[in-house]
Amino acid sequence: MFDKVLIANRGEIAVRIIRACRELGIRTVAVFSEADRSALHIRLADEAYLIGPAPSRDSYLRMDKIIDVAKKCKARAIHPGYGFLAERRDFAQACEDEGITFIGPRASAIAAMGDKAIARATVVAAGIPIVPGTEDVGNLSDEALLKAAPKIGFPLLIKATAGGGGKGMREVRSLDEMANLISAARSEAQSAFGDGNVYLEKLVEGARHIEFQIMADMDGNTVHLGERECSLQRRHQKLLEEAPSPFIDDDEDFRQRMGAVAVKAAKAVNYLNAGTIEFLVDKDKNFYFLEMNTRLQVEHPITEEVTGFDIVTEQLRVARGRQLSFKQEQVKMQGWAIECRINAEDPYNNFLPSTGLISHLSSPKGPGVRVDTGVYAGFQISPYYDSMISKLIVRGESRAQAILRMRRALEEYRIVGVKTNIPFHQSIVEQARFLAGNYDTRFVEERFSLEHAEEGKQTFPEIAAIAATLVAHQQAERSAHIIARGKRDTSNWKWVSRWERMHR
Amino acid sequence: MFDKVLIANRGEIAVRIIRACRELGIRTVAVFSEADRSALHIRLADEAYLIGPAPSRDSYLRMDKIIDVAKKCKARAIHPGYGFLAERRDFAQACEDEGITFIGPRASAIAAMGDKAIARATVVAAGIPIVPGTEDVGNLSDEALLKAAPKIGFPLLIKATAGGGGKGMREVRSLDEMANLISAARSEAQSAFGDGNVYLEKLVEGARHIEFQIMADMDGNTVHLGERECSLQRRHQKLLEEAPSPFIDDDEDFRQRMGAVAVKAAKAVNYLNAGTIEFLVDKDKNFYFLEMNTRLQVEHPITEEVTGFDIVTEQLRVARGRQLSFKQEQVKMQGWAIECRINAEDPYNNFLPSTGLISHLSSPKGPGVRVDTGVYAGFQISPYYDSMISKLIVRGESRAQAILRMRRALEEYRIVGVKTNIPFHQSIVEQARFLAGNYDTRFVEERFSLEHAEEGKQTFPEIAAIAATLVAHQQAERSAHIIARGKRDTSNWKWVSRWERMHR
Amino acid sequence: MAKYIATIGEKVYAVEIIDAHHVNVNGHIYEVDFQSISGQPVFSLLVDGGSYQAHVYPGEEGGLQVLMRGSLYAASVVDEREKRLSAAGSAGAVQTGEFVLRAPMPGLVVKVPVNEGDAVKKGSVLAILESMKMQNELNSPRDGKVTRIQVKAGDSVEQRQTLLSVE
Amino acid sequence: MAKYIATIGEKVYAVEIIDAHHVNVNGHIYEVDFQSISGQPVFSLLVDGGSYQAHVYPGEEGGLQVLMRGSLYAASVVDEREKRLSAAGSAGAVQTGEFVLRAPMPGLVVKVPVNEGDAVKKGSVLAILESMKMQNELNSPRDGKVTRIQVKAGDSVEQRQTLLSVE
Repeated sequence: MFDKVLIANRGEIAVRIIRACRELGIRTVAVFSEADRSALHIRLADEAYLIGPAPSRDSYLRMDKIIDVAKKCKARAIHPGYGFLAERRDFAQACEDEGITFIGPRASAIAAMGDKAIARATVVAAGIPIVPGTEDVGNLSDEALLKAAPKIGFPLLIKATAGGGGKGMREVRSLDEMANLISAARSEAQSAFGDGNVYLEKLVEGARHIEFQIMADMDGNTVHLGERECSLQRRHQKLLEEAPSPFIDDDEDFRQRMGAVAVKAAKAVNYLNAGTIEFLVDKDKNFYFLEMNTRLQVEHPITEEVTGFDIVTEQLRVARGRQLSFKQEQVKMQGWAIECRINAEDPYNNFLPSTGLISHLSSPKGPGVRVDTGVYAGFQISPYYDSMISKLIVRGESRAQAILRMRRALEEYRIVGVKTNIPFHQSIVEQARFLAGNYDTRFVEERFSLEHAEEGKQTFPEIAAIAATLVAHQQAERSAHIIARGKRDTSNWKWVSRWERMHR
Repeated sequence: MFDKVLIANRGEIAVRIIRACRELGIRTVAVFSEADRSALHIRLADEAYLIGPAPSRDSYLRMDKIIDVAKKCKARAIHPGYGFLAERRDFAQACEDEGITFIGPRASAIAAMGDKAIARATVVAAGIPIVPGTEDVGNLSDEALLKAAPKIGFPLLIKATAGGGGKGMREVRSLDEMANLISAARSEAQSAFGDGNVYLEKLVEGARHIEFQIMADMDGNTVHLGERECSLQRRHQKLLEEAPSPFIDDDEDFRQRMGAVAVKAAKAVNYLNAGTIEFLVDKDKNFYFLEMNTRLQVEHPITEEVTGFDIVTEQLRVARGRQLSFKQEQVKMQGWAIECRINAEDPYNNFLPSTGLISHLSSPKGPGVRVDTGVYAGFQISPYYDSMISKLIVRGESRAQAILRMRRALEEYRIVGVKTNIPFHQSIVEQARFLAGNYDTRFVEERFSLEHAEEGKQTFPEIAAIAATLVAHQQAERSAHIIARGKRDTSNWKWVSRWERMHR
Repeated sequence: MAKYIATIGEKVYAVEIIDAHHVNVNGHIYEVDFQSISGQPVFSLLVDGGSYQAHVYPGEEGGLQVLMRGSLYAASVVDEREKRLSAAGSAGAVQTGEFVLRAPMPGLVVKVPVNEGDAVKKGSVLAILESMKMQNELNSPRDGKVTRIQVKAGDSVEQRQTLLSVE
Repeated sequence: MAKYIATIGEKVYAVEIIDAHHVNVNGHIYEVDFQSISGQPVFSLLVDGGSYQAHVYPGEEGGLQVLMRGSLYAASVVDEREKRLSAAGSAGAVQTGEFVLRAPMPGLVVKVPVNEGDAVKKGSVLAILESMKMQNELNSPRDGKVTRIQVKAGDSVEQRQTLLSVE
């Protein structure tokens, strides 16, 4: 049984896994790229090794180097986190071949579910409803895709067979725009997962995205931990998730029916460890299998907060060959949890990614608030990786309390140095449709505009005018001051360096 | 019904109360002394007013000024927090006279329980066992105390009638040292509570300090939320608390018997809102009423974490005249919670208080971790107030998980600029006696030494030698550098100011 | 005693800094207390007791961005003392092509000291606009030739109204 | 190439900084990576892959305090290049009364350039001690008169062994 785990990832999820190991007395090994020497996961791990240059393909996607490190430092297990190598069957296989425990499903399950085309065939065989799309296996040529498209009908989605999280995904409204979109999707998939294969799927409009958390042990005990509502997306990127789903809410029968199907899908591939079954659900509560994410999910914490189970701890437990610590009937969702993904991007400028040094960071704290992050004051946000820098999770006795708590937590969150989407979330949690829990996967793109949202809000232009004027005044005074006193005066140093920070 | 609350306090508890109000849509008014302009409670409140100079007696203890502010800004309720005016019956009365809701018990209950001597008489009348001591009411002269002492017998405790939290408390082993200790206790009580009255109590040795959380509404519904183990103290100052108590653990019958007595004691003074009944418990599970804290307790969060109820929210609810949101039978303690009080003091130098600017602060985060604090990076710790700067609270499914989680959280906690007792806590949570839950109120003073504790630990002197040498080397290089480059070179500024910080 | 004109979107405020703790906004005097948090561009601002936290940083096209209570306010502040639009002013923005001078605030055109066809240098005064009892020189952001003057002394203009162009 | 002697409690380490990524500790070469966190006296230190976070700050009586994994290490670092004990050295501590010169590290007495009764000034060399191939001058912290010399050239001494006194 392993007592040292290598975490083949970075950022908040690497930190999350290190914490779980710490709490089990398992030693941790971090790997890092040249861009991440100062990253939090390096500081918190027991050991840390450089594996290559900043670009993922030269570091976090280098299976060979990562496995070499594991062998060198005698880490008998590897946790892949999400993204990077998490859904690469060849990586899971390579670990197995080296006698290293891959903390996740068997390579065969990744192969079956990781390749979305095979996955669809598999679950169809198990009698599970799916969204119409390309039935045949991966490796489809552009020609094959263009030929299949009209049969499926437009609008449709191009999706990465290896992928998830909206990467390598494109929406197609007509055949003539399709060729370009395919190549765009392929190259995005290639860089994200090292695999450019894509497939097609009919676009179910006005649908909700609801997923079920699965845990399975080596004895085949397979349970679900209830659902997560992930419909609040922008360009297929999840932004805010909640558990339970306000759409399912207290329809326990509906929940258990979907949960049973999710468990059935997992069992269809003899699933092991943590995974997620994603469903599309239409207004009439028809649901279709969308895909299975054969890994830990970004939004797993909201399930932890409402079920009380620690999913990562459970992953390690199961990987060590022990049984799940709970049975299906022990799983109850209590209270309500919401997660906001805090991204370094400018919500006022088309969500352009924002990079730079975080000069000041003050996280929300207090009751019912959890922050999972890999950044800190003084950390440089580089352009090489995902823009998600933090997950703000709140739990409350009710959905209403959770929303009120999220509002105060968002207002407390201060990040200086990079732009973030916090104001976007602050507007979302004020929206009537969100409060009513009445939103689908198109809500953000079709029904929400930050500008309009702000019109509704109570604003304080006069206060803003005073603040701006006082800052401008201060600047004027200071620049005068600089000229007056000159650089020799050491007493200038402190505020000058402060001033430099202010203008980063 | 009030919709704006003035918080007559500072620091983490003011922040805690502001957050609860936020989550209920209640507007908040902060008051502050000249030392606290930049304090977090000022930044988070909707309104903030200066009430006087730094010393408490000129600001946070000035009832008149605070009530003036409440009237001026039309705050129809005042939350006193803990300490300062929280247990001053005249303040509760003054609020009542002004038609301001005092968020706490009625003045009569504060009078009865706030004056420890009367309290003892009251609960004795209700048939509740107490620790032997001065039976007569407050206002005891030094002579009276010296006369009463021999009858009670030594060792005994001098305790402030108005007080709590070990302030104005002195332990007396013989009559001849008593006179000095009385005056010391009186002056400490005077400065802490504005009331120099003290009384005497027999010292029960080898005892545990276990307290029960009480909540009562205006209809007289009075329930307890289970116990907190507070035996881990140093000089009568609580340092670490846990819920449940490892001494009671799963003896549910014992818990309910003590809880019933606690409720009885509260009812004896027609109690309203949140309060805490403190008991001394000996090895044979005999328990004695010690005192009632007629206010919100510092360590209330651990009860929140195991019961799932938000005590401050409940306080506001009850103060608004509504019934408690739960009944006694709905109160269950699930899992385990531990709180470490993080104080700005030097554990390696006799716990001397440490003041200064917090130049860097990185709080523990992730699952099961809660931090309640009033400080942040850039905040100046002043010598005027309590040295507690933060409360680190963890919850786990079991005591073992909670302890492991506390260990990793303590290791994650980085505070630069002031010395803290974090290393002390790190040693405590490694102690065999602590792990066994086998400690009494004297454990820290009599059985624990930080130096010895560290001998036991795994240490890394060679790594420390490398770190120290590299820092010394860097300093040498840099000072050479400064001389070499001179002050005109602006590129020096950044690291020079950094350097200044290093030497704070 | 410093006087400024602050523009938030369409709203214009004459802000006079009376002393460290008092400002006059459009004739109304407020008691203010303004503190930087941790030496960062995050400020704690008390206005007549109201407590606000504002993150104030330079905008992409000049001016200042004020992020406060989940809303972003684009501000431009004009300094009266130096009788010019600060770099933050809207006039500073355009750098190439035809420069269209627009009124940064509603006001009265006091003088247009140039004629169509005049060659002007960067910084030359193109117009003087009186607003809230302050006269503000509007300068040319670059060298060029004046074209299409659309106002004359005595005209009152709305905010953003075109005054003239420089090619 | 800088050489130091670092003392942690009773333990003594000869630390040689070979280059930015290698140190030699008592003859064993380690690969190290040392980074300040956020420009603070908190450091991330990688030693042959082992990851440590250390908070390093000046001690009350000179020297450096290293707070790491919940333990505090009192360190004193002697710089070999400058041929003197740093203020951190144990010799620097005592300021008044009789000053007893003790060996800051185990080693060989190379020379005792003073005799009993000699008047010495602050900074005068009292003894030269060779340790781990480095010669270290031990200086007088103040003016005074040498008394009770207890060692001679060629003696090998233990750490903290008394060498001589200055009154």
